[in-house]
Amino acid sequence: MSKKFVTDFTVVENKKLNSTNFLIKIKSDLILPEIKPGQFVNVEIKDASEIFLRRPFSIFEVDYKANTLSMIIKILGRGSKKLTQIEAGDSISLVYPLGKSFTYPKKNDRILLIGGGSGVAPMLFLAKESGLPIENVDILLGARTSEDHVDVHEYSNYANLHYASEDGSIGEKGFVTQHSVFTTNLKAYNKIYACGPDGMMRAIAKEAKTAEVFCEVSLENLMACGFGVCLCCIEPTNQGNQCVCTDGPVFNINELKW
Amino acid sequence: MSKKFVTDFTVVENKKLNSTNFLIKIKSDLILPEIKPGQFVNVEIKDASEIFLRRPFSIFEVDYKANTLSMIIKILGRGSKKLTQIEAGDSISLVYPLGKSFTYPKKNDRILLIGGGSGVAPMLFLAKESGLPIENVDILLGARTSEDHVDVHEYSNYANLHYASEDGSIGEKGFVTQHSVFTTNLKAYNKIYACGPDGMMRAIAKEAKTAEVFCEVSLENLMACGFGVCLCCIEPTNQGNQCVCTDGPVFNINELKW
Amino acid sequence: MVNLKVKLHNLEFKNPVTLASGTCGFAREIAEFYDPGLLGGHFLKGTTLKNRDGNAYPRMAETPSGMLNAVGLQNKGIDYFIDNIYPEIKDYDTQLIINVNGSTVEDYIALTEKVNELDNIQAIELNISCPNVKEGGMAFGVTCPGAEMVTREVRKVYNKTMIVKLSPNVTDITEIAKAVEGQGADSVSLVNTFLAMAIDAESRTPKLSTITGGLSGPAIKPIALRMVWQVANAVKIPVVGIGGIMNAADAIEFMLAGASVIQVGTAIFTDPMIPLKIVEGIEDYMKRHNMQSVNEIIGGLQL
Amino acid sequence: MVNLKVKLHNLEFKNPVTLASGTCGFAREIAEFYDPGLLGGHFLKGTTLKNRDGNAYPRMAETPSGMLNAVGLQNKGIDYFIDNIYPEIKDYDTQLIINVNGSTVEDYIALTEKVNELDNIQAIELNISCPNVKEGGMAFGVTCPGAEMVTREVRKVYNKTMIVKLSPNVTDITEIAKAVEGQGADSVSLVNTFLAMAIDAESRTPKLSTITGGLSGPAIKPIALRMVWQVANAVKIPVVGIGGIMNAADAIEFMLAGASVIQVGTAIFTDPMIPLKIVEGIEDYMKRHNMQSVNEIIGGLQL
Ligand SMILES: Cc1cc2nc3c(=O)[nH]c(=O)nc-3n(C[C@H](O)[C@H](O)[C@H](O)COP(=O)(O)OP(=O)(O)OC[C@H]3O[C@@H](n4cnc5c(N)ncnc54)[C@H](O)[C@@H]3O)c2cc1C
Ligand SMILES: Cc1cc2nc3c(=O)[nH]c(=O)nc-3n(C[C@H](O)[C@H](O)[C@H](O)COP(=O)(O)OP(=O)(O)OC[C@H]3O[C@@H](n4cnc5c(N)ncnc54)[C@H](O)[C@@H]3O)c2cc1C
Ligand SMILES: Cc1cc2nc3c(=O)[nH]c(=O)nc-3n(C[C@H](O)[C@H](O)[C@H](O)COP(=O)(O)O)c2cc1C
Ligand SMILES: Cc1cc2nc3c(=O)[nH]c(=O)nc-3n(C[C@H](O)[C@H](O)[C@H](O)COP(=O)(O)O)c2cc1C
Ligand code: FES
Ligand code: FES
Repeated sequence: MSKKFVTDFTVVENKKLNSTNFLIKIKSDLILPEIKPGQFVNVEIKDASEIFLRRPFSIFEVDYKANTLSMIIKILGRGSKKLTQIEAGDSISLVYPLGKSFTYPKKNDRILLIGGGSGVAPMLFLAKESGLPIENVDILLGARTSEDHVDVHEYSNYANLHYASEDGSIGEKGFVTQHSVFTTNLKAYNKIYACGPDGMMRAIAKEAKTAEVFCEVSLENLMACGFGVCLCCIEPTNQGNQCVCTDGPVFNINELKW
Repeated sequence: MSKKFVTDFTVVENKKLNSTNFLIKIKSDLILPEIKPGQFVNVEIKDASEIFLRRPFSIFEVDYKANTLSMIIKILGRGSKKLTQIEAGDSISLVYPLGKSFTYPKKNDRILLIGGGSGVAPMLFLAKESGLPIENVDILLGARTSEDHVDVHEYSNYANLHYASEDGSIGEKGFVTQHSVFTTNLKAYNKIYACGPDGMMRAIAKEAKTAEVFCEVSLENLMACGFGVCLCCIEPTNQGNQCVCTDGPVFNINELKW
Repeated sequence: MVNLKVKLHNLEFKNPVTLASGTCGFAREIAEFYDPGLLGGHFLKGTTLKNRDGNAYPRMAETPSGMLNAVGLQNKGIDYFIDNIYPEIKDYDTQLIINVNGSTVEDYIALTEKVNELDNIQAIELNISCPNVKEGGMAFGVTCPGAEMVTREVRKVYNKTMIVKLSPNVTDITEIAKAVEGQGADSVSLVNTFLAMAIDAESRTPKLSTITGGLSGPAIKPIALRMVWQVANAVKIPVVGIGGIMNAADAIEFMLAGASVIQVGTAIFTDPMIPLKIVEGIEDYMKRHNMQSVNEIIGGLQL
Repeated sequence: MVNLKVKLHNLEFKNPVTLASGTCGFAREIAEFYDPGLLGGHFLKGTTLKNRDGNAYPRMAETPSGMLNAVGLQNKGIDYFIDNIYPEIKDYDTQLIINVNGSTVEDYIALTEKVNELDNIQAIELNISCPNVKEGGMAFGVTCPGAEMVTREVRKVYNKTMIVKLSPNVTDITEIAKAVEGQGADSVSLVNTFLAMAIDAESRTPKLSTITGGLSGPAIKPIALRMVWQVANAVKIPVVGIGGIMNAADAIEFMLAGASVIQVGTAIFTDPMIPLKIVEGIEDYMKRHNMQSVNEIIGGLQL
């Protein structure tokens, strides 16, 4: 049993990263529980006439001293749009921490982290938390164009950064699975972690399976509750239908019926 | 047939008058149609998760040169509360102008205007528009306490101001119908106009009937559409059930089944 | 140019967007905002044989994403309509459909016979589903025999387009739809309002004078959409979709589910311009999806 | 101190606030937020005789003031419950009510017989109203003979408190309520979800894998409230009120309409703390209205 909370946070900062992505940092008056990469929060969208349910977002950064945590929000529809209009000082209600984290790498592991779209958040969090020397950590970020790319140069302290974009406007041209760090020698990695759109996850999983490399992906199935009671977010696995919100969102690809 | 519009206005000013009343001034890019005292607007309450319908408010002031109009909003429930949080620059949608105005006084008429609570708005508008010399216009404003009173000293240019409050904290103590201008010589007035809570309207109507003075009251029945199609806002009259939004909101008391 | 024309039996609409009975008055009230001819049609306020005062105030209550009404068919009667309203509206360049309501089958017949004389009214909507009147209305609409009887008898005296308006307050709406189809209805429109209730907790009293009333608005949309889809799959006659339509996407959903024409009801209280925005939105959708005729949307749900 | 205790047949609840089946898991998930013993009871996730995978993804869609679900009774079966879940939850200081679901009457009987052995489960809720399973569920709940049969047969093997959960997808819910009362039900709970549908206009596909699903949340509240009021006036057994309850005022409205106990369902997805706030809100209401016992609210609507 993992303790969960419904807590009002205060927005510290809402920073526009590019045309569709925002970094929202929020602060609690209460001491934060331990939070690990891959876990998420379920956010109430206030004052929005057509929105009924909360919206789930991955945790991007945690600062236990300042009692803050951050999310990277990409505008997809009405809820995410409304959320990105939030201002410093506003109150925001979270149900958290939710879900299971990625399996941490072992000492000396070489790991590849792949983030697509809003999937960058947990990957950067994991890179920071991995505790591995920078040369053991490759991070590959994919986006449509340089415009969609979240600038994360400060993460060059934790990982080697690689970029892929569909139009070639930043990094190598093409999908992440076409990028040289991915195509050259996948077997060189002990572990692959990925978060992003469904199609990307499946493509990565396929290659990782072929290469027989340990691979965990984080899924973004539609959710109603986020804490395991509604059974709406299910994903077929070897153990039957499992809840992405409590059994996931991180799954080992060998567990999935892909 | 009277032409009606659905128009987006921009908030020019939202001024807190006292603990529960706000004066909201809004501006249109389009030329305003003619608007008369007693007419009202139906306002969309944006970004409020539990509000579905518009809310009707009387028009308080019109400035045809500046293309602005104003309302006095009293916080009653969720919609009025939300509305009073609006800020200068915000957009606000109006369906307007709605309803029929008061019958204008004749030259040389002596008139008594009585406003209770948020009913002050159309009374002040009418005082200004009446075109009568100040000595012919008495205006009597009633409220619970001085705290609830809307300060309208600038209207001393148009009318003699009188106050009644339930606790005596401003003007005479008691209801408006207990105030000396009301009890002394009602017959001295050619016309009485009133706007306010139902109970107050009925008490005024009763005395006006006895004194056989012309009297119009403005009603605030619950509305869905505001333009005569839903038939929800009805009031029983000598002509059967009439719509407060189109046949009113102003009614001659002799028409009402009170 | 995309083609927005649709047909209901042999009634042609210039576009599939119409207004629901009881929410657009007699189209005159809409004319105060814009030309009623911009819309496919107007289903006029429910009319009865004799003048009706309707129910006592209060008649409405706001609810989550919707509202209750208990108007109870207030209207001045068919003769008043014919003498005083029809002459004023008859030349609007749009379909005017009269919505008739009876307490007995004889009422429906008498009303229909009078409507028959009105050249510019080419269709009738039989309301057998009003939840707000004691005398009849919904009583006919919630059983097959009741619905069949009204439909059969009116059909005998009416040769123009006859649309029967169905109640959602039933176990299986397809049974009622099939029953009225069997008796010669040219089309069915659905849904009317859901019987519902609101209470003021503080005063411990019902919010409506009639205790219960009819729920409309977006709250009911998912149920109405399901019913339209079921009925469109159960009958061969065209279906008019109604229930909580607020925008073009909603209208298109009803058409994908099988509605040939849609009615906008409560939405108009929140913004009288919505029907025009829906016409534009459908045009825009058709362009984006490379459709020539609006008929390509109707029943186009992919399973 | 106000007294919040209520009874349903001979089942005592410390307060009238319980959680609805399928929205509170097996109470363990609530225990991750707060002590389940703070609430009157927990109606556990619908359980069947055998393991069920439920329906395919996607299973939910957000709608105006509500949501659709098409879970389809995913659960690991009664034996798994007895062996693995019951031992963990049985000592929660609250009423645990099991929600049983069958495709046949035999299923219901077999399930009930197993539940009989569980000392800390003093009541059963017979779900004859799930709109999301092909095999049965709602099929029993929408006709009087079907509802009667299940109730009668289960009654024969069950002596503790038997609550029958009714479907709102019927013409007259009081008929079904009276039918199950006649066969020995100790209480009725209502409503389950409304059969409904959502479509994605852009992709022209249904939003649920099953096309239709069950509508819940505040959107349905006015209809559910009407049904609770009708049923409370039609039967003598106590009524459990369900449908879109989001706050204390909603809960009190259902109680004024005649519900002895209320279930909070979908609301918990928007905020797991809502049930506790409702308990507090009821207490506060009772103080403001000078009530000693919560029973003074029940059926207290003034007409
Ligand atoms: C565990 C988890 C972690 C997530 N982390 C992040 C994150 O860190 N940053 C981020 O930007 N987003 C993240 N998401 C996705 C985020 O929850 C959705 O973008 C958001 O809920 C969309 O809400 P909306 O109101 O903007 O879109 P809506 O208006 O509700 O929907 C717009 C369209 O997008 C589709 N859609 C909505 N949600 C999803 C979804 N989850 N998957 C696929 N399609 C969807 C809808 O069906 C609809 O067609 C995460 C999701 C999950 C489940
Ligand atoms: C023609 C007209 C002109 C008006 N002019 C003004 C004005 O100039 N200034 C102003 O402040 N208000 C005015 N009102 C009243 C105003 O419309 C209501 O106060 C407002 O709609 C309340 O909305 P709410 O969301 O705040 O209240 P809600 O949360 O909807 O309701 C709160 C409580 O108040 C009750 N209530 C709501 N509206 C009314 C009403 N109209 N009559 C009686 N009880 C009601 C509700 O039943 C409920 O119990 C006018 C109303 C009408 C019909
Ligand atoms: C205030 C009001 C009055 C109505 N009057 C009638 C009526 O006279 N005849 C009728 O057939 N339907 C009437 N209806 C039902 C509507 O035509 C429509 O079927 C229903 O409101 C559902 O659509 P909506 O959700 O778009 O409003 C009325 C609805 C409302 C809200
Ligand atoms: C996701 C979900 C799952 C449900 N599962 C069940 C179930 O297993 N058994 C049951 O009797 N009702 C089930 N229900 C119905 C609820 O118990 C309740 O009757 C309904 O949701 C209406 O209440 P609400 O509006 O408060 O949610 C479920 C509802 C939801 C939303
Ligand atoms: S979202 Fe409810 S169980 Fe996962
Ligand atoms: S509010 Fe609709 S007719 Fe007056």
